[in-house]
Amino acid sequence: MASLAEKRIEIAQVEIEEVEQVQAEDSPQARPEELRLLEALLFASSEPLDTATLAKRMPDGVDVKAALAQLQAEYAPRGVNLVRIANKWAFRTAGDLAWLMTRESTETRRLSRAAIEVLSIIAYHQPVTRAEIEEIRGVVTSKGTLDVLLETGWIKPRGRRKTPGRPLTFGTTEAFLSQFSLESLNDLPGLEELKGTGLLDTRLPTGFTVPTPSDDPTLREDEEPLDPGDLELALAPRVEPEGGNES
Amino acid sequence: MASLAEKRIEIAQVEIEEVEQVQAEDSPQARPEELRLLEALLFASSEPLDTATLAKRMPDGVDVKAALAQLQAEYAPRGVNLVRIANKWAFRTAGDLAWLMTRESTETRRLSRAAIEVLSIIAYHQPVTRAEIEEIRGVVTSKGTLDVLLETGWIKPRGRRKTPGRPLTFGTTEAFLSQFSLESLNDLPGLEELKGTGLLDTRLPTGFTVPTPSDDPTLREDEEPLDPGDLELALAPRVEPEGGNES
Amino acid sequence: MSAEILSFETGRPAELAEGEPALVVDVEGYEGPLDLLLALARQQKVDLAKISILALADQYLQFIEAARKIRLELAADYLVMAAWLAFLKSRLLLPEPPTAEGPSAEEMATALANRLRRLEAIREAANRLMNRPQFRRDIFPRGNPEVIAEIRHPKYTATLYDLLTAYAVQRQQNVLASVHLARRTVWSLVEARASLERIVGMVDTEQWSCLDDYLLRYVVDPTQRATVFASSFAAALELVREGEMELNQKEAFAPIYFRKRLPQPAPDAVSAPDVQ
Repeated sequence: MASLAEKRIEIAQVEIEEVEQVQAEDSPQARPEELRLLEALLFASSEPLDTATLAKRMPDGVDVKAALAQLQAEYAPRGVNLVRIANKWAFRTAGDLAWLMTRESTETRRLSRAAIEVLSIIAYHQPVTRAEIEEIRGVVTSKGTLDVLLETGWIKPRGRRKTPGRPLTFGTTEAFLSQFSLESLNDLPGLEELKGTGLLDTRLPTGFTVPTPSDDPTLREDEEPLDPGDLELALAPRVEPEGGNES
Repeated sequence: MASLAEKRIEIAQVEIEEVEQVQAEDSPQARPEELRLLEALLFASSEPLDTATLAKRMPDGVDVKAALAQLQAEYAPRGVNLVRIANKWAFRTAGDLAWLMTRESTETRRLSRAAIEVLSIIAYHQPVTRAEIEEIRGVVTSKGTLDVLLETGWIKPRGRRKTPGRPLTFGTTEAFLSQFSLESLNDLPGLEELKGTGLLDTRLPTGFTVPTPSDDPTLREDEEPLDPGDLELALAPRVEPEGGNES
Repeated sequence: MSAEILSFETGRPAELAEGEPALVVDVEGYEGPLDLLLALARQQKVDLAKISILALADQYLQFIEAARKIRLELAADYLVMAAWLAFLKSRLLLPEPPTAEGPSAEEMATALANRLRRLEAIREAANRLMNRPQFRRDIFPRGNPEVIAEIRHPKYTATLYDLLTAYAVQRQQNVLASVHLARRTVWSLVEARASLERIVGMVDTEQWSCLDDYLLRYVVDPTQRATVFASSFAAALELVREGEMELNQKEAFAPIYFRKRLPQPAPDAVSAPDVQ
């Protein structure tokens, strides 16, 4: 053991400039060597170690349990704690530092074609129900598409239509306006403007209209307020099975 | 921060019976929080982290370097030390506890004597060409020896010497420093003596200048960059046939 | 890494050692001639800087001589070194020529001594390097690293242009949806007549042929059958009227037979063969 201690001092001198550390080690109030051993073993182990395994590696006569308790107490206020997991021991970062151990990142994603189509219908036709959206698009809207749109925060359920089944009505949010740099929904181009920009064919049949969109939160005559819990509902999976012609 | 402290106390109470620790924490001489944060980050990582990375995760206004120095001093007498490797920081088990850790050890590669010599020549003489290595050893270096060393990741081709034939120059990597617990090449053992004797320079007469090995990736005056594909080349079989007196 | 085995692949000549008491010829451990020289130099037990190169050269040559005596295959390196040392030895023993070109014998000897010192120094350094605590051999990283978890927040993008295009396309799609009648492919009379003329030209003049058979052979697409039959029939009537061909049908809905009208007007219509 003497030679080991010597070696340790050597290394300590090489690696650390703080000479007082070496002195501290030799001082009477030095930590028991077994704490160093336990520390090293637990740190390097890829899995929690039980007391028996640890004891096998300790010099004879070491009270492993007492040493572990002391180590645990020592590390309790630190950023790393010694924790017991199913009667085994392991170092873990302190629970309150979970925030430190996570990194948040944003990733930019393009909306799918289906999502942008649904969004545009909601924007122009709001308040609009899912069935109405499907009527316009001619295809079933997948739950995922609405979920993504709800996740963007650009649309929200705003009420329920006073029709059988009381379907949810959807509308756009302020975040929608901000995303598309619109001062208000009135800034969405109307029929003539859409024709002017060439987006709509000029040979459209008479009677073809583009609604004047409004995100006035006041419920319409045929709408009634959301029920409590409707927001979660809007994100819940749809009950009916969805066919292959989703989009 | 109050809630964090509370939470921490909660955890401490759940996990540790020693209540005095919690008190110690609330005592005026409590450790600065940044030590806990650094501890947690460094402890959790098996890879060395550089100061910049650590600083990014710290609250504003924290002197990361000072905190690291304090942490290093704190851990110096422990079984786990905070070491600096190529300007990065990592917790490692204490070097003197190697005897304890042997069972943790996965089969370490045993390098041949030739490989060890070649590695040392590269470490102390870098950037160095194969011909220069052979000049020192007085024997042809087998391709296998270099391959083994390249495979360890401890050496790498770093450029080409601006001499006829444009031979590759070799140098050591960060993994080399990490492997031998060197903070930088200046910590190479015996470097000062070697410099003193003037034996480090292969190209100049003894005592002329005293070059210093450098793993600074900046190419020297007599080096030029690697060609694309040189890395594969370094590992490709040597073209000329090699005799029996390889080593 | 057995490549270090220099040239004594025949094995250690241990059994020969008895005959060579002064020198144990065991080259297996040497890393080339310089290494051998260094080992010999160490036997002089003096500072390499003060070593007698002359004595060293003698020892080396002696070694090589011994090795050759027992007919060990020495690698070329060793022989080259031996030749060089023999040359150096003679230079050292002879007085320096007055106008010597190149390095003097003394300089050559010093250079050799320096090479040996350098090799010894790097060996010592290697030794110290390898004795340092090594990663994953003596010191260990965190065995169970905790990764910094990444929480990804998707941020969706779309432009107003995307939005308006999507809207316009959909509205238009549904409003402008008009009935598209599948265009029927019709066999025109002209086409039918041209084909019939070709068919009539092909068949034997005397022979009645079944019109249906020919048409079915030419018209592969069953959807075109009706139009082909109708047009062909009309064209056939036309050809009959013009006296180009004759038609024959036993009864309503029976197969129609045709043949080329002979140039001379036939007084009696030849009765149709009783086919099948």
